[in-house]
Amino acid sequence: METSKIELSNVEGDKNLNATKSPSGWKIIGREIVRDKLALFSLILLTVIIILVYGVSLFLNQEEIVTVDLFSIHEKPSETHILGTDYGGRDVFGQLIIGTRNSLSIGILVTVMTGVIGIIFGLVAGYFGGTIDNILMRILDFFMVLPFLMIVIVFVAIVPKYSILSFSLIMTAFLWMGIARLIRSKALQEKELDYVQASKTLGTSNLKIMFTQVLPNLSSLIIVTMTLNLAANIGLESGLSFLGFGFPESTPSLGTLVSYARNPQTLEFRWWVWVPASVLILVLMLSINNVGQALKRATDARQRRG
Amino acid sequence: MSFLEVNDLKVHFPIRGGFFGGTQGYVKAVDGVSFSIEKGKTYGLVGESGSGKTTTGRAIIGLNKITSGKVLFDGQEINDLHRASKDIRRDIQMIFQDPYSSLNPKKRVSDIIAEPLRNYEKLTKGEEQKRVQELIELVGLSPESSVKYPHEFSGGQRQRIGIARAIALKPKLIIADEPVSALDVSVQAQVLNFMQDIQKELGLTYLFISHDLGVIKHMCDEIGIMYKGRYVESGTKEDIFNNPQHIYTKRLVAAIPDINPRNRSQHLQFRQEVKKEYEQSFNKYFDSEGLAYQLQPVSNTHLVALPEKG
Amino acid sequence: MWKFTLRRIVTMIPQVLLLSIIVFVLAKMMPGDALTGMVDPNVDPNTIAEKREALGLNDPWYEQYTRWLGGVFQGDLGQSIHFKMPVSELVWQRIVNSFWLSAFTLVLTYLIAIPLGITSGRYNDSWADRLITGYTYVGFAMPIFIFALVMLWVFGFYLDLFPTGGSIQPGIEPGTFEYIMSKIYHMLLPALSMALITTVSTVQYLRSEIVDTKQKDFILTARAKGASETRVYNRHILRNSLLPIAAFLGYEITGLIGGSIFIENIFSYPGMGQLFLSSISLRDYSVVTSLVLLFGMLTIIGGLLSDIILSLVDPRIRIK
Amino acid sequence: GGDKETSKESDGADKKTEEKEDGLFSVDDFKQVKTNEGEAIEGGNLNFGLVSDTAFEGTLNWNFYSGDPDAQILTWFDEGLLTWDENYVYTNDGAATYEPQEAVSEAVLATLPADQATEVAENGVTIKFQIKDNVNWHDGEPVTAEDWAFAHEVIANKDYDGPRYGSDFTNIVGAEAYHNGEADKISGIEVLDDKTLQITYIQSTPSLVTGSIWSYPLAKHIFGDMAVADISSSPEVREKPIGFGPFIVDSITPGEAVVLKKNPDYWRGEPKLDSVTIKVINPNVVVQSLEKGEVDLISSFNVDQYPDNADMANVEYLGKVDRAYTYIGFKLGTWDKEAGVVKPNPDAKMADVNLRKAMWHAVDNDAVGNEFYHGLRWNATTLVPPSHPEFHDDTNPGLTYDPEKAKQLLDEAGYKDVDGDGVREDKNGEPLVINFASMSGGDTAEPLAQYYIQSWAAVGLKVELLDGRLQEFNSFYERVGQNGDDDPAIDIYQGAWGVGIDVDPRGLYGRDAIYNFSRYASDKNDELMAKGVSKEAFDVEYRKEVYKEWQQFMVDEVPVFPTLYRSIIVPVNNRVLNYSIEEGWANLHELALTQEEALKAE
Amino acid sequence: MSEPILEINHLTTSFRIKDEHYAAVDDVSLTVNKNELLAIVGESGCGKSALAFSIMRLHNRAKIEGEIKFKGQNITEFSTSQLNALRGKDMGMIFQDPLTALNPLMMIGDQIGEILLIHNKTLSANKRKGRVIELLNKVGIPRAEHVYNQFPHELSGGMRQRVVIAMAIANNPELLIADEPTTALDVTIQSQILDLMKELKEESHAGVILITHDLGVVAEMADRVAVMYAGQIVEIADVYTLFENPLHPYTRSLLNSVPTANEEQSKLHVIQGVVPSLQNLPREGCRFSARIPWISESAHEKNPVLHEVSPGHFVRCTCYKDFHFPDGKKEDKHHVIS
Ligand SMILES: Nc1ncnc2c1ncn2[C@@H]1O[C@H](COP(=O)(O)OP(=O)(O)OP(=O)(O)O)[C@@H](O)[C@H]1O
Ligand SMILES: Nc1ncnc2c1ncn2[C@@H]1O[C@H](COP(=O)(O)OP(=O)(O)OP(=O)(O)O)[C@@H](O)[C@H]1O
Ligand SMILES: [Mg+2]
Ligand SMILES: [Mg+2]
Repeated sequence: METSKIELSNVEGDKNLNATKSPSGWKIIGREIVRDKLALFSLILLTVIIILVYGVSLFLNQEEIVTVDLFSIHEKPSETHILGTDYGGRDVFGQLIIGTRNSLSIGILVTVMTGVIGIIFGLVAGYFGGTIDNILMRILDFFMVLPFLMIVIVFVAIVPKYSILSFSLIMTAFLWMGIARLIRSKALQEKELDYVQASKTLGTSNLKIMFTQVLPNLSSLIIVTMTLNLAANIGLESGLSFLGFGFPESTPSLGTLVSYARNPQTLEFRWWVWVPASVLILVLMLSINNVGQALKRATDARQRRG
Repeated sequence: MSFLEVNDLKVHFPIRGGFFGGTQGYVKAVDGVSFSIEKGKTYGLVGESGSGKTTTGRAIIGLNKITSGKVLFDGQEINDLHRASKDIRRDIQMIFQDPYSSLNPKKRVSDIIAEPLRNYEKLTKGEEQKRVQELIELVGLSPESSVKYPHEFSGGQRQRIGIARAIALKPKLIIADEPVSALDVSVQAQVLNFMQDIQKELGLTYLFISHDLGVIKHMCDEIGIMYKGRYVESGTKEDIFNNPQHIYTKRLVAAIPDINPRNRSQHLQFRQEVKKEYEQSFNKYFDSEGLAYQLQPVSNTHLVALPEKG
Repeated sequence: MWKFTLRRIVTMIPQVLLLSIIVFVLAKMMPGDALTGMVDPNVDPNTIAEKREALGLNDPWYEQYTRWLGGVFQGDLGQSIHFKMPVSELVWQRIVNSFWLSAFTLVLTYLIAIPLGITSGRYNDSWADRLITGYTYVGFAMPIFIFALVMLWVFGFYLDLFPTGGSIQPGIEPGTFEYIMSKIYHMLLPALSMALITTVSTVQYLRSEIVDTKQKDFILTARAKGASETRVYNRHILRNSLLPIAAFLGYEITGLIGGSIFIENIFSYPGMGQLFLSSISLRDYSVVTSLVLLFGMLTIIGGLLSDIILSLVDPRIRIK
Repeated sequence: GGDKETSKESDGADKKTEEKEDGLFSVDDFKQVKTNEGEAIEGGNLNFGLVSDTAFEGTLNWNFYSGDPDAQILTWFDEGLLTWDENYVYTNDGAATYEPQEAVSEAVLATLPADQATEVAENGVTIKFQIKDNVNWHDGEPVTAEDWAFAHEVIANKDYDGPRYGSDFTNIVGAEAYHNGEADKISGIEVLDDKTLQITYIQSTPSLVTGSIWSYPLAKHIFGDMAVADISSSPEVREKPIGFGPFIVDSITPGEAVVLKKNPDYWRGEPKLDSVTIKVINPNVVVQSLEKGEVDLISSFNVDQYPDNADMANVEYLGKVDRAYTYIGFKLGTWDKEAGVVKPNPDAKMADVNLRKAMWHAVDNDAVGNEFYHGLRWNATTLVPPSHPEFHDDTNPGLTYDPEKAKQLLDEAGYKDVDGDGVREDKNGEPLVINFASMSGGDTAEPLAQYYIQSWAAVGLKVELLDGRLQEFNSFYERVGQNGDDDPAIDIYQGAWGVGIDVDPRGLYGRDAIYNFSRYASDKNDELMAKGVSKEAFDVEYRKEVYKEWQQFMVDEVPVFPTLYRSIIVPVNNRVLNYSIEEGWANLHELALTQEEALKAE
Repeated sequence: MSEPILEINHLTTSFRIKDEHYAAVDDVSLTVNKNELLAIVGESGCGKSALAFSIMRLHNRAKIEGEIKFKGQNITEFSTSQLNALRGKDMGMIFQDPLTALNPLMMIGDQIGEILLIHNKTLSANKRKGRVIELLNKVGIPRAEHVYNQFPHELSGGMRQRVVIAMAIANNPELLIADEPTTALDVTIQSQILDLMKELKEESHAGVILITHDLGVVAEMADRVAVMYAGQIVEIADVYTLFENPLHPYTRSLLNSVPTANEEQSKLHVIQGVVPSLQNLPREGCRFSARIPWISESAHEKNPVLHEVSPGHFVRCTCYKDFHFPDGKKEDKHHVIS
C-alpha cells in the first residue's frame, strides 16, 4: 500500500503527498488561501485590522484616551467621539484601537512564547525519546492537570503589578503544553523517518538535526497550530479581562470593553461601548480561524479543496 | 582478515511499560549473528519481515545500540560508533529503503548531498559546489538537479540522490537496506544497475539487505539467511540457491515465483513437497522455542543452523 | 483494566499533592484573608484579631498546609471561613448544581453535535454541510462570554422566555416533578448557551472523522460486499467515527470546567464556578484550594475516563 | 440633607420624580413612604430580591450573622426587641420596653471590688427591660429574659465564633471577666423574672441608647444545650432558623432563596401577606427583574441605574440619605501594634496640613456627584453625614472646590515647581510623588480615581495609583492597615464608611481605633470625642455643640476629607402597600398587595 | 467452449480533476471467461486498480463510459441497489492491503458474517456463524472458532489476507477480482495465498481477474494476461504466448527488467522515464513512445489500435515491429527451462 500510494505521486503529482513533506508547502498554502475566497477575505481583513490598529495607535495617546472626562460621560457616537464615550467619559474608539492592539499584542506574545517553549520542549522530548521523554512528559502531565482558568485567576490575584509582558508570562506558563504535546508526537514520528536516520549516519549532530532538519518539516504544522492558538489566546485574554482578572481599565483591552456590558444599563442602552468590541473580537477570531483552517486544509491533503 | 566482521551480534530492545517506563522484557531482534564480508564484495542478508535484517544493518552503522557482540571494521572494533574515530564513521554509509522518506523534503538536493561534506570536510562554498556537481553527475542526474527539491524526482532518481549522499565521503562500506523494494520493477532495474556500476568504479563493499531473493541472487556474492533474529544458513550464492540445506532456506527458494509459465505445475508440486517437509521436520530444524540452532559448517563456504550432532 | 485504572489513580497522588501545595501557597499569597471582609466600624477589631489567631491564619503556610492536608486525609476539606460550614458540605451543595448543569450541557452538546456532524460529514460539500461548517466557524470564534451575554439578553430579558438567574424557583418541594422541571427550566438557557459553543469542536471532529472514514479502505470492502449505503454508514462509518467521540467525553468534562466559570457568572447560577470566583474575592482559602484541587482531579479523571472509554470502544488500544 | 440646594416638594399625586433639566436628581425629591394606591387583597406572596453577586452565607441568626445578605433575610423573620426612632434613639414601641434605673443595681455593685464599684456607681447605669407578654418564638415558646441573657452569654463566651463581641459587651459589668473565663456568669445581667431583664453598664453614654444595647435574644430552649462553638453551624441556624418576627422560614435553597410564610402569632398582629419569597438576584439583572415584576422589593439598588430607569412604570422609587460617606484619607502615621494605639508620624509625606487642604480644594466633588451620579451623590462637607440630621452641621461648608486656592496654599507651604516641568516638588525641591490607593469594585471606581488624579495634577501635584491599578477589596484593606500593618507605600487612599446609627466617631477616628487608617491623633481630637460621649452629652444640645466643633476641627486638620454623601434609592412595585424606608420602621406585618401578580413595566 | 462471465467493451473511466476529466482507463475491452484467470500487469499508475474498481462500480466520483457486461447484463446502467445485489454475491473482491481493508473495530466473525447477512437475510445467526467458521477453515485459518472473535489487529498479515479472501468467496461469486492481493506479504506467505486462490478458483470455476505488477506471479497463476500501460491495454495474450513471444515494447522491457532467481543477467534492462501522471497522459499517438525515444516516430501509429497478431494475441501500435533494445543488447526470451 505504502508503495502504490507514494508511486502515485510521482514527479509532478504531489496530490497525495502530505504537503508538510514538501517545500512547496508554502506555495500550496498560498494557493489554498487564494482559492478559498473566505480565507483570502479574512486574511486581507486581518491585515487591514492589524495595520490600522498598530498604525492608528501610533497617533493615539493612551494617557489621553484613558483620561476621565466628567463632562462627557456616556456620550453617544458623534463627530468628536466616533464611537461615543464610556462611563468615564473616555473615548471608546480610542480604547477600541488601543484595546485591540493590547489584546492582539498579548495574543501574539503568548502565542509566540508558548510556541517557543512548546517547540523546544516537544522537540527535545520527541526527538530523544526514552528517559528524557518520560521525565518531560511527567512534567507536562502535571501542567495539564492544572485547571488553567482557575490557576490563572489565582495568579492574577497575586501578582501586584502587571504589564502586558507579565500578564503574557502568566498565561504562557499554563498554555504551552498543547503545542508541546503536538510537536512531541510529530517529532516522535518524524525522527523515525529515514532522513533523520540518514543524517545521523552522516555524522550530523542531534541538535543540528533537531533544529535544521526536523523543525522545518514541522513548520507548516506549527504555523497552523500557532494561528489557531492566536485566536484562542485572544479569546482567553478577553475572557479574563471580562471576568475582571485582566488589565486595569487604564490599559484598555477588548475584554474590558465587553465587560462593561455586564452593567445591564450599558448592555441595554449603550451599545457603542460594548458592541464594537464584541464584534471586533468575533471578527478577529473568525478571520484568524478562517486563515488557520485554510492553512490546515492546505497541509492536510485529504481536505484540500483543489 | 575480513573487511567487515560481525561476531555474535545481539541487539535486544527493551519492552517498556509501567509509569516509570520500566523494562518488562526484551525483543530479541538480533540474537547472535556472525558473518564477515570481503572487501569489494556484496553480501546479501535475506529473511522475512521482522527477522532482524534492518536491525543488523543499523547496529553496524551505529543507529541501534549493540547489546553484545563485536563488530570489526578493517580490523578495528567499532561497537560504539560514537566513540569510534571519525574516519571510520565516514567509511561506513547507508542507503535507505524508502527513497521518499530518506530525503528531507525541505532541503534542496545540493544541501542534501553536501550534508556529509559539511560534517566532515571543511570545504569552501565553491569547493563544495564542485564536489556536489561531480556527485550529481556521477549518479547520472542532470546538473540543474542540484537546485531542485526531492519531490521533483521520481523514485529511482531519488534513490540515486540517496546514493550520491552516501558516497560523497568516499566510504568503503555501504549498507543498503532494501534499496529497491519500494520501487517499480523498471526503476528497480535502474538502481540495481547503477549500484553495480559504482561498486566497480569506487571499489565499494555492500551489505545488501533484501527480502527479494531474485534481487539478492542478482546482486550478491555471499548470502546470509535470517530467521527470527538468527542465521539459519549462510554461504555463497551457489550454496544457497543450488544447494539449500536448511528447510527454511528451501522453503524460501521454493516460494520464489517462476517466471516461466510452463514450469508452474512442477513448481507447484515442488513447493508443496517442500511445505510438507517443512511441516514435518520443523522440530528437527528448530529448537523448542522455534528458533534456529547454531551454525554448523557443511563446507568451507557454507554454514547451516543444525542441532549439534550427538 | 482495573490495574490500569488503579495505577493511574496512584500516579495521580503525587500530581494532586503537588497541585495542592502550589494552590495552597498561591492562595496564601493572595493579599488579605477571609476576615478582611469584616472591616466594619461596628465590629471590634480585636474580635477579628482574636478570630484570626484562633483560625491559625497567622501561622506559617506550611503549618497551615500540613494541618489542612491532615484534614484532607480524614476526608475533611476544612471549614469555609466565610460560609461557616465545612467546605465539603458547601462544595457538595454547589457540585450538585454544577453537575446537573454540566450533565445537561453535555447531553445538549451531543444532541447538537451528532446530527450536525453526521449531516455535515455524510453530505460534505452540500449546502447543509456549508451551513453547518459556517456555524462551526462562527461558534469556534465566538467567545463564550459574549455569546452567553447575548443569549441572556435575548432569551432572558428581551423575549422573557427563561429565568435569568438561580437554579430553582424558590419554594418548590424538592423531589417533586415540578421541582425537576423547574431545575431543568433554569438550566436550559445556560446549558444551551454553553452547548452551542462547546459543541462546535465535536461537530468539526465528527465531520472530519466521517470524511476520513469514508475514504478508508474498509469502506470499499463494505461496498464491495454489497452493503447498502445505509448499512455502510450505520455499521461502518458512523460506528467508527462515533466511537472516538465517545472517548471525548472525559475531555469534555475538562472543557466544561472552564466554561462553567463564565456561564455560572453570567447566569448567576450557583455552581462551583461561581463559588470559586466569590471565594477568590472573599479570600476563603480552604474553598479556593479545595475547588482548584477538585477541578484538577476532575481533569485527571476526565483524562482517565477518556482513556478507559477509548480502550473499551477501540479494540486496538489495550490498557494493562 | 439641608445643604443640598433646591428641593422641590413632590406632590402626592405625581409619583414619578421629575428629572431636572440638567439631568440631575435630588434625594430630597424622593419619598420615604410608599404611596398606597388600590385595595389590598387577602394574603398573597411578596417577592423580595436580595441583590448580591455571591450567594448568601446562610448564618441566619442575629447573634451570628456576618454579611449583609443574611441580615436582609433575618429582618423578615426575626427582630430586635428594641426599636428606634428617626434619631436612632431606642423607643418603647418594640417587643420590649426599657427604662434606665435611677441608681445602679446594688446586687451588681456587690459583685465588684470596691474601687470599681464606686466607679460604676458613678458613671454606670442599670437599665431594666420588660419583654411584652405576647412575644413568642415561632415554635410557640415565649421569648424570655433568659433568652436575652443567654444571647449575651453566648456572644461573650470565648468559644463564640461570630463577630459581635466588642465594646457593646465589654461595657457590661462582668462581661470581660466572663469572656476571659474568670467568671461563669456575666454579673451585670440579672434575670428578674421570665420577662424582665436588668443590665448594668459600666459607662453610661448617650451612645448606649442609640444602638449600643444588644437587643437580640437567642432561644435558650433550642440552643441552650449546644456547645457555643457549634451553634453557628447548627441546623437551627442554617436550615430551619428560628425567630419571633412576622414571618416564619418555610424552606431554604442554600445560597439562593428563602421562602417564608406568615407568623399568625406575631406579637404586633397577624401579617397581611401569606408568604414572602426571598431570592438572590444578580446586581446585573436587577432592573430587568423589577421590570418583569419578578421582584416587588429589593435589598439595594445601585443609584447609577436610576437615571436610565427613572420612568419605569411599575415601580415607585423611595429614597433617603444613606448613613455613609466616601472620603479620602492621608497617611499621617502608623499603628503601634503593641500598645494598640495610633502612632502619628510628624515627618510623614502628607504631614503638612496645607498640602492636605490644597488637595481637598483641588477636587470638584459637586461635579463628580452630578456627572457620575446624576446628583444622587453629592459633595460632602463634614465627617458627620446628613443621615444624622441632628448632628450634621449643615452650616459648615467644608473646603470648597477652589483650585486657585489650592495652588496658593501649596505655594505658601513651599511645594513649588522648581524644575519647571509643571509638577510641584516638595519643600526640599525633591520630586514629590503621592501614591494613591483606591479600591476596585463599583462601576465608577476607576474613572473616579482617575478623575481625582487628574484634578490633583491640575494643581501641580503628581499623584499615582498604587501599583498602577485599583486595589482589589482584600488587598486594599490589608495594605491600608486593617491588621495594623500599614503599607508604607500608601500616601493617600480613598475609602468609604457606612456609619453606625450612633454618631460617635471614636470607632473611626479614635486614638485606639485600628480603623483610623489615617493614623491621625491629637489631644484636641481625643478631648472632643470624649466629650461627645460623656455624661453631659445626654444633653442633646451640648452634644450637638461638641460634634459641631469636632466637624470643624476635622475640616481644619484634614486627616481625611469627605468627598461624597450618598443616597439610598429603593424601587418598590406598585402593588405593594404600606411600605416605608423610614428609620425605625418595623411594620412588615402590615405589608399588603393590591393584586396577585406583580405589575410589569410595558 | 469458454463461457464469458464478464465482457468489457470500450470502457473509459475518467476522474474529474480541476473541472476536467482525465481518463485513467481508456477504451479498454476485454473478456473474462468462466474458470479463467486473467492477469493484468503494468507499472504503478497504469490504471489497473481503476479498471478493477470500475468493474465493481466502486468509484463514486468517476465517470464511466462504455459497457460492462456481467453475465450478459450491462451493469453500467444498474442502480445502486441492483449493484449491491451483485457485489459480494456474484462478484467478490480482494484488496491489496489486508489491514486497511478490514474494519478495525469489528470482530472477524462479524465482518465475514456481514456479507452473508447482506445477501441472505433469512440465514439464522447460528447457521451464519457455522458458515463463517467453515469459510475460515477453508482459507486455512487454524483455530477458526477463536479467530472468529478476534479483531483484525490481532492477526498477522497473512491471516488477515485469508480473512479478506474468505469474505470475497463467502457467497461463491462467479467473478473474483483480486487487486494486488500479495504485494504486502512476504514471499512464503505470498506463495501460500496464491496457491489458496488457485485452489479456490479450481473448485468454484469462477472467473478471476488478478491484478499484479509481479511478472513471476503472472507466470505462476494466469491463463491469460493483459498488459496495461497508461490506461490502455497494450498487449493481451494467453500466458504462454505472452512470456514466449512478447511483442509490445513495453511488455518486452518489463520482462527484461526483472531480476529473477532463475535467471542470470549481468545487466538489467532499464525503462527510461516514468509512467506519466493522469493529467500528463499524451492525448494522441503511442503512449509508450516517450519511453523509447530511439525508435523513430514513424514506427508508431497515429491512433494506435489493438492488432490481432495471432488468434487471441493482441498488440497495440505497430511500433512493436520496429522495436529493439537501444544498446543492441540481446533480448532474453524467457523460455529457458530450469
Ligand atoms: N526500535 C525498536 N524497538 C523495539 N523493537 C524493535 C525496534 N526495531 C525493530 N524492532 C523489532 O525487531 C524485530 C526485527 O526488526 P527488523 O526491522 O530488523 O526486521 P527486518 O528483517 O528488517 O524486517 P522488514 O523486512 O520488515 O524490514 C522486529 O520484531 C521489530 O518489531
Ligand atoms: N480517485 C481518483 N481521482 C483522481 N485520479 C485517480 C483516482 N484514482 C486513481 N487516479 C489516477 O489514475 C491513474 C491510475 O491509477 P490506478 O490506481 O488505477 O493505478 P494502478 O495501476 O492500480 O497502480 P498501483 O500499482 O500503484 O496500484 C493514476 O495516475 C492515478 O493517479
Ligand atoms: Mg527492514
Ligand atoms: Mg492499484
